[in-house]
Amino acid sequence: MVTGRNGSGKSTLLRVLATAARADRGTARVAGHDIRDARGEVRRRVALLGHDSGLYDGLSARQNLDVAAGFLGPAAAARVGALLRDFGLADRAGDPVSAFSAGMRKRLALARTLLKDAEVVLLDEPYGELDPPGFRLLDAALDALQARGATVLLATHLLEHGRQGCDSAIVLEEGRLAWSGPARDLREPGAAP
Amino acid sequence: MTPADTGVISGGWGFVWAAYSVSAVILTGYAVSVLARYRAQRRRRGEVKR
Amino acid sequence: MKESRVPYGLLALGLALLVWGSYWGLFLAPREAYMGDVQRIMYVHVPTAWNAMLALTFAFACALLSLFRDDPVWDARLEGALEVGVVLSALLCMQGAIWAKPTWGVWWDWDPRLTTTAVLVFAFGGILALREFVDDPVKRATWSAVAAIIAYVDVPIVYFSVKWWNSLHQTQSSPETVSRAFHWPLRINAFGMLFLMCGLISLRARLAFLRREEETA
Amino acid sequence: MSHLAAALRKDLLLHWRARAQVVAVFAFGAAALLLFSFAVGPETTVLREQAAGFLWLGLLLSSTLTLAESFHAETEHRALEALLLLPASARALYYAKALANALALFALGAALVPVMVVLYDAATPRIPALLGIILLGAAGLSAPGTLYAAMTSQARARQTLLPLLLFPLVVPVLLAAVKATSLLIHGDPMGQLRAWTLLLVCFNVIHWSLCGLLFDRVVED
Repeated sequence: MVTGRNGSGKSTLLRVLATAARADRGTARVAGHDIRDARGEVRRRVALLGHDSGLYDGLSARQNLDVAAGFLGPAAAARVGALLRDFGLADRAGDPVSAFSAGMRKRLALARTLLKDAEVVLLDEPYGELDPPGFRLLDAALDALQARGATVLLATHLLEHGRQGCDSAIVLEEGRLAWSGPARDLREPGAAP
Repeated sequence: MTPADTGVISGGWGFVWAAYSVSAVILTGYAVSVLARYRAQRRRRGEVKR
Repeated sequence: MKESRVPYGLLALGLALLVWGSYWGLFLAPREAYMGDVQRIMYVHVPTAWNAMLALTFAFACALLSLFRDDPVWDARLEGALEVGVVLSALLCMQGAIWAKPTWGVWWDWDPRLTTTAVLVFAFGGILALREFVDDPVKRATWSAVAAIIAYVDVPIVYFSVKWWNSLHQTQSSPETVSRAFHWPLRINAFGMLFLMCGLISLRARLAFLRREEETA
Repeated sequence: MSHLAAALRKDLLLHWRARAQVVAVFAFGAAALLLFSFAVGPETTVLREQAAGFLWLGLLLSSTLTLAESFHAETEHRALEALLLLPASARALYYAKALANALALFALGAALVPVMVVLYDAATPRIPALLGIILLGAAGLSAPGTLYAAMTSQARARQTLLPLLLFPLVVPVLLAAVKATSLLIHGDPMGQLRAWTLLLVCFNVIHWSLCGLLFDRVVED
């Protein structure tokens, strides 16, 4: 889990790890591959849910997932229907995303992120804009990921969600690592370490 | 190259001076602008470093 | 850091040669039999044409190196070469117009070479505008390099399409055909402008480099 | 290759879902043709003489709307980046988008022909040749246009930047297409159509390969 105040660099860290942004200096290895030299390999193994939904407003929910599945292959295409149902979008599958509420968009973005059987799943503020039923859907999805043995990196302010589900945690301040250790010992960022 | 129809061109000096003065103005003007911007930038950098 | 004085020397040498060459071309060189004094514009027009093309070719080289060498100094030199190239090309168009008025009676005679230069002024000037409106230094470097490569590759096609388009302009009014007796002022000015250009490009590149340093500091 | 098919399906789907905008762009083009005639005056002989030029100017001006819109959808919510992270090949995404834009511009050009015929009384019996020229011209605008749309969609002042970068570059397309179209309308005594068509083909070959090579540098950081 990654936490820290706004602007502490959580999103940037996730984007760099997912090769969506270029690191000026230094490097990192994700799922056994270097983010600079083996970008394609990293991208095959990593899924990112960023601040931006990555969706096409002009297309419908099902079409958005079908487009992504087109690049991922038949295995992913087969899961489109199931994901739409799991995230409660089945009845709105044909409507354009532009007509969706923020919560519905976040659910669809989550479904799109999980479309790929990624070894590493990077989630940036997944709980934002979700309603309580959405929380339960997300927790169920996180349990399923852990059951499958995937590594999940969660960037969030909601510490209680992190404490239960995550093993280790780090705190960022102004882009620097301020604290790291087991998630259980995590206190409010403002509290004395 | 000689365009036969125009014959010897009279009053050419006006255009010659025009061409040379335009060239002089633009070349020196641009050179001065580059030098000025460069010196301004170095002074800013100078201040930043000190 | 002790900044080398070479570019300033180049500027001075360039200007000196230009003054000398222009003086020679204006007052000492013989009058051209048919064109009369108007032909003296060649001593400044032809060197500008050569150097404008040289500057844009250097910009193309910088663009390639900036893309494949990933060293920010090439991006700075690209900016320098682009700006100098656009200034010289614009100057060339003005000189061409001043030369065309007495010769053809119109300011713009759609000569393929000059019309292509006019298109280049906008093509490469557009890249300078692109650099103004992109804030991320890395994106600015990559995109303007890509745009410079595409614009440069496009030059021959623009030239031929204008040449065919304007095929009625049979008498090739190429300003370059200058008989031997007039070569000296031309060569002096050509080298003069070359040194001036090199000095300007390197100074303008340093300016671009310092600005980028300040941005990414 | 399968990425190209998937990307093409996506782009055609996007154009299909945004067909209201396509009609709006056509209206803009038709209005441009009308305005040109107001600028020139009601003499049909003059209008007929310049008909090819007006058609292509109308298409060129409205092409920036189509091109800019085609990338607004991609960068609005970083949808293009999401595809690149799947991973999807940037080259496939480019060629699909450029092809879809070329088809959209071709449809736009073809739709403007009847407007030209009515307004300027400029018709041609050689419809297949005319459509061929329009397709070559549309492709010539789309190849660099798509790449510059990708760039300018993420820059400030994008409305002015795209035409500023694109128009000087596509001067050969404009010259060749106008000359070829005009030859079709007014007759081609000296058989120059082949030469101008060749120039269009040459422009397309150069830019479709060059822009394809450079596109991934534009979208990847």
